[in-house]
Amino acid sequence: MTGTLKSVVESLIFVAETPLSLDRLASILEEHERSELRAALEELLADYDQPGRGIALVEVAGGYQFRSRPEHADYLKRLSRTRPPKFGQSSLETLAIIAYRQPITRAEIEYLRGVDCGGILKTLLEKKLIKILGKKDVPGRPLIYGTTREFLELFSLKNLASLPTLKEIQDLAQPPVFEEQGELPLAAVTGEEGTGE
Amino acid sequence: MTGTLKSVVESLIFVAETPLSLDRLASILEEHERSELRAALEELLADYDQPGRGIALVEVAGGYQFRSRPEHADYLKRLSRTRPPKFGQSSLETLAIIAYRQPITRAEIEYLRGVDCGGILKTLLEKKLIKILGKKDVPGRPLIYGTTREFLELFSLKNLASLPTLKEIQDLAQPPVFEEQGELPLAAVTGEEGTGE
Amino acid sequence: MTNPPSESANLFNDNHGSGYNVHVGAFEGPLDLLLHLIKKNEVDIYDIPIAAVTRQYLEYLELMKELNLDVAGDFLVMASTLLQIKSRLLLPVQVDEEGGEEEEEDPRAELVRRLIEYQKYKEAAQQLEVLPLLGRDAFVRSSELPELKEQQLVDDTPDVELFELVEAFRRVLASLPVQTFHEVGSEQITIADRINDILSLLQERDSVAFEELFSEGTTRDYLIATFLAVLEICKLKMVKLTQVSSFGTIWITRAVQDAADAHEGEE
Repeated sequence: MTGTLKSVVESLIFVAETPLSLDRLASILEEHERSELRAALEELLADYDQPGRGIALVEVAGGYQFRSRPEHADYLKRLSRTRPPKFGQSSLETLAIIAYRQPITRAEIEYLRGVDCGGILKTLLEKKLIKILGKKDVPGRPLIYGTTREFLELFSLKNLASLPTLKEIQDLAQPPVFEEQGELPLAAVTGEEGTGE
Repeated sequence: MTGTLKSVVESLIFVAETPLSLDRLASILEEHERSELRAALEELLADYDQPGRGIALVEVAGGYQFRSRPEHADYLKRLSRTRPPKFGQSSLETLAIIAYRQPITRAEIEYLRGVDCGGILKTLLEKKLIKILGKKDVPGRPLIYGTTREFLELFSLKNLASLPTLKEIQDLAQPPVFEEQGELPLAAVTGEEGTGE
Repeated sequence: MTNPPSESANLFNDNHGSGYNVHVGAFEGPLDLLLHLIKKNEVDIYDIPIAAVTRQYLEYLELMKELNLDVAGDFLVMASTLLQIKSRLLLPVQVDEEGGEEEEEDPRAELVRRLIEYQKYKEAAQQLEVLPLLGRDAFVRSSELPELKEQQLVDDTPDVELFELVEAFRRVLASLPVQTFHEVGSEQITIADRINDILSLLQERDSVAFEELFSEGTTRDYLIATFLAVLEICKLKMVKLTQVSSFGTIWITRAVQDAADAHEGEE
C-alpha cells in the first residue's frame, strides 16, 4: 500500500509544474492521511539521496521538486551546444518569402513584410539557409537572395519544385467542389487572399 | 565510474525536453564509448523497471524519456491544467492510414476512407502529428504525407515498426505476415462499431 | 421523432431496437456504413448481395434526409457506385471489341478490396486509441528547471515543418493590402515574356499545372498575358494540354520530350 502511495507521490512531484507542497499533495490525495503522505515523502527523499542518482528530490519554495544534480551542470550545458535553427515568426516569414519568390532583393522582401529585414537576412545567411545569388540588373544593382541546399535539407526537400504551393495547402481547407469549378482558373487566384484569417 | 556515467545519463534524459536518442547522447558524451552508454541505459531501464516506481523510463520516438506511469493517470489529471488530447474517429482513421501507409497522398487516403479528408489533414498538420514529406513523382506531383516525431511521442511509440500489427478482416486463409512484430503488449481490440464516445 | 418507414425499421433493427437512428451520422463515411450493413446482414464480404445491400444503403440515405442530416457528397458517390455495380451484375457479359482476352472481373471486386482495406484501418484506429496517450495516460516533466532556464534546450530535429513555412508565406500574403499588392507587378508584361517563362519552366520540369502559371501575379494584365501565352504555344504545338479527370487539374507538358529526359518520365 505504501509502495503504491509512494509511487503516486513520486509521479505527482515529477509532473507538477511547480514545487509540490504537502498541502497541495494532501488536497490531491484526499483519501490519504497527512501522516501517510509525509511518510511517503520521507521514503522518497531517502531513495533519491542514494549516491549515483542523476536526479535529486529537493525541498524548494515550500514544496518538493525533482532537479538534476548540480554536479552534472557541465554535461547538461552540452545539451544546448549544437542548437539547430529555431524559428521565430519573422524569420520563418522571411525565409518563406525568399523560398517562394526567389530570386528576390532585400527591398522586395521588405516591401512584402512591411518591416526592415536586415538583421534576419544576416542570421539566415549565417545559418546558411539563404545565399546571395548575385546582383539584380536594375539601377543600384541590389543583391538578390535565394535558398540553399541546407534549406532543402532542413525541410527534407528534394528540390525547390517540391515546395508545396500555397494553393495546395488552401485546398485542404475546402472540400472539393463538384458543380461549378471548371470555368477559368482565374477564380482560384483571386480567391487566394480572401481565405486569409 | 559506471555509477557516475549512469547518473549523468539519468540527468541528461531528465533535463532534455524531448526523448534523448543514443546518437545524441553519444555526441554529448563524446568521451565515452557507445557500448558504455548502452550499458548505462540498460542499467537505468532496469532501475526504473522496479515495482513501486512512479516514474517510468520509456523508449519513445527513437529516444529515451521519463514519463509518469499510465496507472497513475487519474491522479495526475488532477494536476494538469491542459485538457487531455482527444481524437474523433475520423482523425484516428486518417492518422492510422497515414501511419501505416506513409508516404501517402491525400487522394490515396480519401480512396481508403471513402470521404474527403482535407480538413482533417489540415488539423493534423497544425497539430504537427503529420508532415508534408514532399511531392510524389507522378503526374500532378501531389503532396505526400507522413507522421512526425510528435506522433510517436503522443502515442508512446518507440518507432513506426512498433505500431500495432494490422489485423486482417475475419480469419483469412493465409497466416499473418508480420509475425515477429509483437513488441507492443497491446491486446488487440475487438471492437464492433465501438465508437462509443 | 420521425418514424422511419416500417420496412427500414426492420432493416435497421438491431439490439438497440428501432432506436437505431441514435446512430445516424455516426458513420465515418460510405465504406463504414457498408461494412455495418454487411455485418448486420451477416453476409460473406466476398459475396455481397449487392441488390439487398444497395437497397438498404439507399434507405439509409433516405433516413438521413428525413432527419434533415446533410447527406455528404461522398455518400452519394457511393450510392451511384453501388447502382452501377448492381446494373453490371444484371447485364449479360458483353463481348468486348478491344480486349476480348481478359476475363471480366467481378464488378464487386474493387469494392470488396476497399471494404477489407478500410476495415483494417478502422481497427488500427481503435488500437491507436488505446495506446498510452501523452497528456491523457502518461505525462512528462513540465517544470522549468531553474539551472537551465536561460538555455534553450535542443531537439534532435529542428522544430519547423514544411507546413509552417507555407503557412508563414500565406500569412505574409494575407496581411498585404490588396491595393498595394497589385502594384508589385505593375510593370508591363508581354505575352512573349510569359511564353518564355512557361517554356523555361518546362525545361526544368516535365509538367506544369495550368493554375500554377497564374499563381505568381495578380494583375489583370499579367493574367491575360499568361492566358494568351498558353493559347499561343498550344496553337504552335509547342505544348500539350492534358486533364486526367473532369474538373481536375489541367497539365501542360512539352509537346516533344527530350530523349535525355525520357527516363525521368517513366512510370
